[in-house]
Amino acid sequence: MSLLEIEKLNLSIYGLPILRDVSLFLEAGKVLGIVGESGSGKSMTAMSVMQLLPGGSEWSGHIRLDGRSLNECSEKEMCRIRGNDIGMVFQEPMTALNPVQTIGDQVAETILIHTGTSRRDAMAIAREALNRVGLPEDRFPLDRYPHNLSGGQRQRVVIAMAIALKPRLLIADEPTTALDVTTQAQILTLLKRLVEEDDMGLVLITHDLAVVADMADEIAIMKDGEVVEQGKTVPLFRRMSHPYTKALFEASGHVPERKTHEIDAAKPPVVQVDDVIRDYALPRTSLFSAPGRFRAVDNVSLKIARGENVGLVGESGCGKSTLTRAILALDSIQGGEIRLNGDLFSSSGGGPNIKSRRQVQVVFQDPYSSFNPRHRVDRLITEPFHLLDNPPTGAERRERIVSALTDVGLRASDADKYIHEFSGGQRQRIAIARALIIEPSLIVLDEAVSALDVSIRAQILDLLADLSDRLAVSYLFISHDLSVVRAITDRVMVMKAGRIVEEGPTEDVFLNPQHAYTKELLAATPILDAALSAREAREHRNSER
Amino acid sequence: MSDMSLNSRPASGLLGSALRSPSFMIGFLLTLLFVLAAVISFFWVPYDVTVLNIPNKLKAPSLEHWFGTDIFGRDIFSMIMVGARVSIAVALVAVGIGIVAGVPLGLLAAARHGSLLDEVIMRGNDLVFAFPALLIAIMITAVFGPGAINAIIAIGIFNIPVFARLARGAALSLWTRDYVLAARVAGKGQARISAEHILPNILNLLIVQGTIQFSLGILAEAGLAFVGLGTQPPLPSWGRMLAEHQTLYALAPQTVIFPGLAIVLTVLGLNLMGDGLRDIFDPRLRRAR
Amino acid sequence: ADTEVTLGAQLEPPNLDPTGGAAAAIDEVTYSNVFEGLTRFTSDGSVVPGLAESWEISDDGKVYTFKLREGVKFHDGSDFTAEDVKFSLDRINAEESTNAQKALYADIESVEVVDPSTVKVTLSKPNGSILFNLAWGDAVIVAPETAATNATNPVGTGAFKFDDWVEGDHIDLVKNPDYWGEPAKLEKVTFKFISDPNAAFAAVMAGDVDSFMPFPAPENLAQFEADPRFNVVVGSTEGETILSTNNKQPPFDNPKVREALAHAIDRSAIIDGAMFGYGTPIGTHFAPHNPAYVDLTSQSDYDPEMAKKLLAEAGFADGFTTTLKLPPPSYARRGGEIIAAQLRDVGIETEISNLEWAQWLEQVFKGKDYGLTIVSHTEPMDIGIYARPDYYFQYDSPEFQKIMEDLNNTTDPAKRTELLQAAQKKIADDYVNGYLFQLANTGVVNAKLKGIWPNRPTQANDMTSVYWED
Amino acid sequence: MLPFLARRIGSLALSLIAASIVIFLVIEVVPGDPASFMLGLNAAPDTVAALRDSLGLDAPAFVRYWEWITGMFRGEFGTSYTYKVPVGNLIADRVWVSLPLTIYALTLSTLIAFPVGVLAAARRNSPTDVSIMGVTQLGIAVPNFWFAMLLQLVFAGILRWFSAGGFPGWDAGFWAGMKAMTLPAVALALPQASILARVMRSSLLDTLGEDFIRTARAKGLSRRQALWRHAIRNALIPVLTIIGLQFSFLLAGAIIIERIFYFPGMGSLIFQAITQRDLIVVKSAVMLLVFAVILVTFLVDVTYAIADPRLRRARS
Ligand SMILES: Nc1ncnc2c1ncn2[C@@H]1O[C@H](COP(=O)(O)OP(=O)(O)OP(=O)(O)O)[C@@H](O)[C@H]1O
Ligand SMILES: Nc1ncnc2c1ncn2[C@@H]1O[C@H](COP(=O)(O)OP(=O)(O)OP(=O)(O)O)[C@@H](O)[C@H]1O
Ligand SMILES: [Mg+2]
Ligand SMILES: [Mg+2]
Repeated sequence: MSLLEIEKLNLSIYGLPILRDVSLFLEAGKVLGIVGESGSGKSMTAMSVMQLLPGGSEWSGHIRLDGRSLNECSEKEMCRIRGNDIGMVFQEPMTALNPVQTIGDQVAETILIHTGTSRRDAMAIAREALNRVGLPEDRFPLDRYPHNLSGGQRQRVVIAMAIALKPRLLIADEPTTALDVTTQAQILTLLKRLVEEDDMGLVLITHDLAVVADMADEIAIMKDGEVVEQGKTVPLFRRMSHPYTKALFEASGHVPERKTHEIDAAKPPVVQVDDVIRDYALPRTSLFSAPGRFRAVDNVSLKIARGENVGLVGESGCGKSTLTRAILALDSIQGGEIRLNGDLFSSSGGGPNIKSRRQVQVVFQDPYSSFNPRHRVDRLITEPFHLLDNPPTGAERRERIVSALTDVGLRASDADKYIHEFSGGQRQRIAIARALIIEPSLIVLDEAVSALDVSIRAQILDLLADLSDRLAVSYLFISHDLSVVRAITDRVMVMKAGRIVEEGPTEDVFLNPQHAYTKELLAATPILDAALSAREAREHRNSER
Repeated sequence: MSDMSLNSRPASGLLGSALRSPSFMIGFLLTLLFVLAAVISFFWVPYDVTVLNIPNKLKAPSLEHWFGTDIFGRDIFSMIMVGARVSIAVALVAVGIGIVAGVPLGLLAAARHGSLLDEVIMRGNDLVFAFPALLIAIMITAVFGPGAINAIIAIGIFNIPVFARLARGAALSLWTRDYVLAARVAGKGQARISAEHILPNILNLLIVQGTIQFSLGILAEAGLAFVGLGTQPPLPSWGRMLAEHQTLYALAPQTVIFPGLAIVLTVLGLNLMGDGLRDIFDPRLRRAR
Repeated sequence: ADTEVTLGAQLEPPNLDPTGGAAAAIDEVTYSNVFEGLTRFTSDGSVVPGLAESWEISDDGKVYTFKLREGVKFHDGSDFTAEDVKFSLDRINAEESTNAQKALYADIESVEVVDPSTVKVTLSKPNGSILFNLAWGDAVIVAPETAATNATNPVGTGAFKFDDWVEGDHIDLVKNPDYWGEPAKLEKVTFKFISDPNAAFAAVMAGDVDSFMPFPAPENLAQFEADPRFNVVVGSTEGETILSTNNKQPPFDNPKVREALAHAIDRSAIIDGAMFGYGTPIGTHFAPHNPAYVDLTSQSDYDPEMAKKLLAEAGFADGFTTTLKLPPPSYARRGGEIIAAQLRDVGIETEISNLEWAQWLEQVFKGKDYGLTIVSHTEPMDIGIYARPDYYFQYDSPEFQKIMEDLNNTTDPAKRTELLQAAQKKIADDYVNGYLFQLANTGVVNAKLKGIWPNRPTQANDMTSVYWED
Repeated sequence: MLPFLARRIGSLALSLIAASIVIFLVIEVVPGDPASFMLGLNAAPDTVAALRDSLGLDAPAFVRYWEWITGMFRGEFGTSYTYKVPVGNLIADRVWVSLPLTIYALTLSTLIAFPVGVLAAARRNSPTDVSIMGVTQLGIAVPNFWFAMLLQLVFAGILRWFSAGGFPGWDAGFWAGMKAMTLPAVALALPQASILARVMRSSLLDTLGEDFIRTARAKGLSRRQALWRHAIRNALIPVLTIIGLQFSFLLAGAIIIERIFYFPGMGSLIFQAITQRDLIVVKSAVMLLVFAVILVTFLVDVTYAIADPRLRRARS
């Protein structure tokens, strides 16, 4: 008998079908990975198991935990099961904790709810659970509030809450998506250890194939509310019988074809950053003392030649976006200067030089918030015309719009649509079109593909590569996803705590990292092939034994 | 709450959800009723409200006088129609003052977030809030004398910080949106961005708040008129009708019930409409339904 | 029987010193209850001896010798003597005096103490009204030691002593056991201040107050009348309610226009509409219950056609626009709306503005910035104001001023009556103001409470002889 | 926490100074002369001048402002022009009436609004919720003076359970005082309760949509447990703001209600003082109210910091 059996689960919300005939099985002590694109129904499957479905949901099929059918459980019985038999960890560690309760209280609550222990005992158990997830007493006393903790630490608290009572089943819904790679690696290791120690079943939901290859014994691939393929990890990846699995696999390891760029040393660099410092003012601590400062970018210098693609990597909060904003002259800088094509663009003394501004454009991470929802596409993408002395009008304007749209693979007729009529990938294309329309020499891409599904991400990377070949535009490509950076850039810079710690041609850095931090970063990055081979070897060893 | 309009989408589909929102529909119909009464009163009323007919005073509702007659024998129904005009005009202009003065202030404060100017604007707002509204209204009328204009000013002043705060709060969260950054990258200045990107996207929020302030304005006008500081005779005003007949609660209830109901229903209508609009504009709630 | 009474009053006195302010509310609490003068009014308006037992008037009418009552004590236990009288009267005329009616006593030249119970008052010229004027609350006798603190802790000679004042709510008076005259029948009198007419109605209905005089909402009297718990009292006041006209402001400087105004007004509609029938029409500035009153109402009958004709003659065939500034009392606010409608009928448009008293005093009374206003002149026998050209009507008639001068020089009652009637006719002939009605003293009193003054010869609630009937 | 307090106290002082200047200037331009008001229709001009002099009305504006401010620091507010008693005493008496009334009304409105708001949020979209929302809409729409008159008519005029108004003073006993306050407090509280209940509901609904509620449910808390243990405290923050605002409204905005119930509170003191041009009372009384409001805002801010540990750090 399996620990968890889901049989022909069908779910609809207000009549809208969400899940169709989902069947999944999981043994104790094993990890089931569920992968699939955004909206494919991964979370809803998990919520069905928890019986925490949104209003208007109707479901049919069978869900059994240890042979006990959840179909027959009343809400009261479900309350007894949640937290006790099934623990759950959610994606967003920043909001998953109650901000006004101490972490001790929140962990102990699980225990108090389900067992008759005294508060003191519950606190003791909570303490132990926190110790287990790597939050030792001396640094993390029980009376800490969540806002004193980092994202990874909060995620540990959430995990401690879920495992406090040693549940039979743990469901983790994208538990690391919001964390940077090094923290992700720690959390995944922790989960793996807990599964082994408690002989717990783990359902791990993710969209990252590499993570799942590393973690899961069995994998289910979901698409549009259906499980399209399911099986043991290694054979599933090796065989890839379903075309969707195959597409997914290919997309996640996709490397766009690129020409190598010749650098013309005679021309001035597209952008030259010299000793830039950016301080954020901290809130005043008292009326009379001067406000404190936080140095987010610390003496950074960099150069990008015409046609060159440069990557900037580093963990969350290291100052990547701040540097971008400085290069775009969106914020004033407190030291150093920035030149575009040899002309002074901004410096610590003065504001930006408007004339140069048209040399640089940007594409942001979130395709949803990058556009004013009230404007049509033609108006959206022509916004940078504002920077031109004689903005084109009439037929010429139309022509430029059409060519920008076709450049990014959209149709001319899309110009009259509103932004909500497009998918995320299409929106990101429009964002690129907007950046291209005044033919800048540098485009800054701040996490431009991070929010996209793998298959769409692959398309956008192709597009970017193609554009850079055709138009000789330079990119400053910022991402925390090393594999993407590796795929698209010529040169890479590694940033840590506001400083650039390593720099060099991309392949060199990836193959032969010099700085300890770079090494750590690379080690923590899950890589699909490597994970698969490791698993294969392990399984092979196990079967031989 | 401040997030509601920020995800707003263009008009398409709003009409449909409006028709499906009962609170909006009830509110809209009630509001429409009073706006119509006010508009029609310009062309036609059953009886002239400036003509007194003292022998005919305090008549109970009848076929001739649907709502009865007041202390001077005037037709209460006609007075309520004309009074609607006054209430709506006073509240509308007062809200107008609040929007015209408050929204730019709020947008400016948001654009210069963290600057001294922002601080000054926000502290100024707090200061206005610190003064008890009715008292200031009384002081203003003590300085300038009672009358519709001064009532408008008094009510309007208190609308300014309401809108300034609302606009600032909403604008601040929009200023962090990527599309605003994109506009800055396109070289647009603060004023231009405020006008092109911020204002249109907080419009929904302003409309909802405007409806609510409008209803508060009607209540405030009634309150001022009740203490004798609002609109002056011979123009009828609902609040003054209540004040002038307050001693006739028992003797001639029609004189206080109908103007009172007029206030209640109008305010109710506007509030329901505001609530409905909020639901319609707020995609989060829409999804939940 | 019960010995406590709660009276409702619309206005709270700002302070309790009747010699230091004009507010009627001060007298309404203290007159005759706490403070007494040499003479005093009775309910019907006649003047009788007060703290002066008797007096003699010299033949030239200039010297009054008052014989004071003996054995009178102030509430603080000190004796009342001629010195107190001299102090009080001298204080009125002192340079730094803030007595609101100082003008009434301007003729007093000197006050002499003859002996502890005799005072000689010498006038600069004969003044037939001086005994009457001395009966006003502004001429009450106070003790030098307590004069400065009377505003908050009044010490007089009356039948009641001041006990307690909760500002904004009520004032308590208690019986003075050492009163020189007939002691009060009540142990305690409470004045409760209720400005809102609707609240007044509720308070009476709830039994919170035993009497409310004058009751601010005449429209409610019918209901009280129907209720056996209450008696409705209708008496007279000294309040001539008039449509005051700015005689210097065009077009009212034209007598024809003023005459037209007089004919455009329908008094009965105003009395009916604003006062629910309570009030006596008047045709001149004089109280109808006064024996010297002449009924001149027919001289200004309601005749809109005539009014239009007169206006046309005066060159205003198309009418004109003027201001109508109204103080707070409901007779003014309601009367104003009715008059505005009536004037509109003859082509005169009015811009109504409702003012607070302070604003009214500033704009109308002091600034004379008005066309028309409505106000009740509640001072007794105040026709003399028409002799003051700088008074806010700005009526400047040497003829009338002569009549008044003669009146002051006359002590013979018959002659005085004649002069008073001439004065009444003169202002009616000149249509100085629109004369509307004499304010009625309408009130509601618990049916078991007896002895309340039905009339108001002055602003007073004389409680000395009020008692509960079992 | 300490620097946060220092900062808030600094801005509190600045606000007070600004407020005092505004008040003084407004009082300066109010037309109408207290002296002529006191002396009435028959007064001679020199009498008025004498009174103005004795009231000290003719000193230059700056001197009067300075004396007013420094006087307040010494606890001297001057003597009322009309009442002739120290303004401080006058205001103190009223505060002892207004403050209890405000607290009474606020307590009533909170006691009503809290359970009603929670109930409506807990049963979202149920008939209970819909009818509660309907009633609260009505509660907001009804002008409070209209409602007050109705209360007075029914409970004092007809049923005679309460006196129609007035306040006997605390000397008359605690219960007598409370009884006299009941009708005005109810008239004040019901519309406020409607507003508060709506805020409570929507704030609670917002909080119920938060991720940490889902976390709590995943721990095995029932809907109700999640509501009580996690949602309410978080939802309380906007509710506190409204309560703070209501406090100021009730303290001074009750003028109309005080008139209807001829209740000797701060509102009617100021109203009366304005009509009588007893401006020395007006300016100090208004200043006191503004001070109270600013102080309450300050206290609400500090309470936030206690209710929400995040703020403690963010600001310190
Ligand atoms: N509360 C809800 N009400 C209605 N529909 C919902 C709700 N939540 C999710 N859905 C819909 O259910 C479908 C599946 O959503 P689900 O959250 O399970 O996707 P997912 O695979 O977890 O995606 P992601 O990777 O983005 O988290 C989507 O089409 C989504 O729009
Ligand atoms: N407005 C601000 N005021 C103060 N500190 C700030 C502000 N914005 C960012 N920071 C801090 O500056 C540092 C760098 O932030 P930045 O957004 O540049 O990081 P990042 O590398 O882009 O991270 P991520 O990958 O999460 O986007 C962080 O520690 C952040 O907390
Ligand atoms: Mg999901
Ligand atoms: Mg970033």
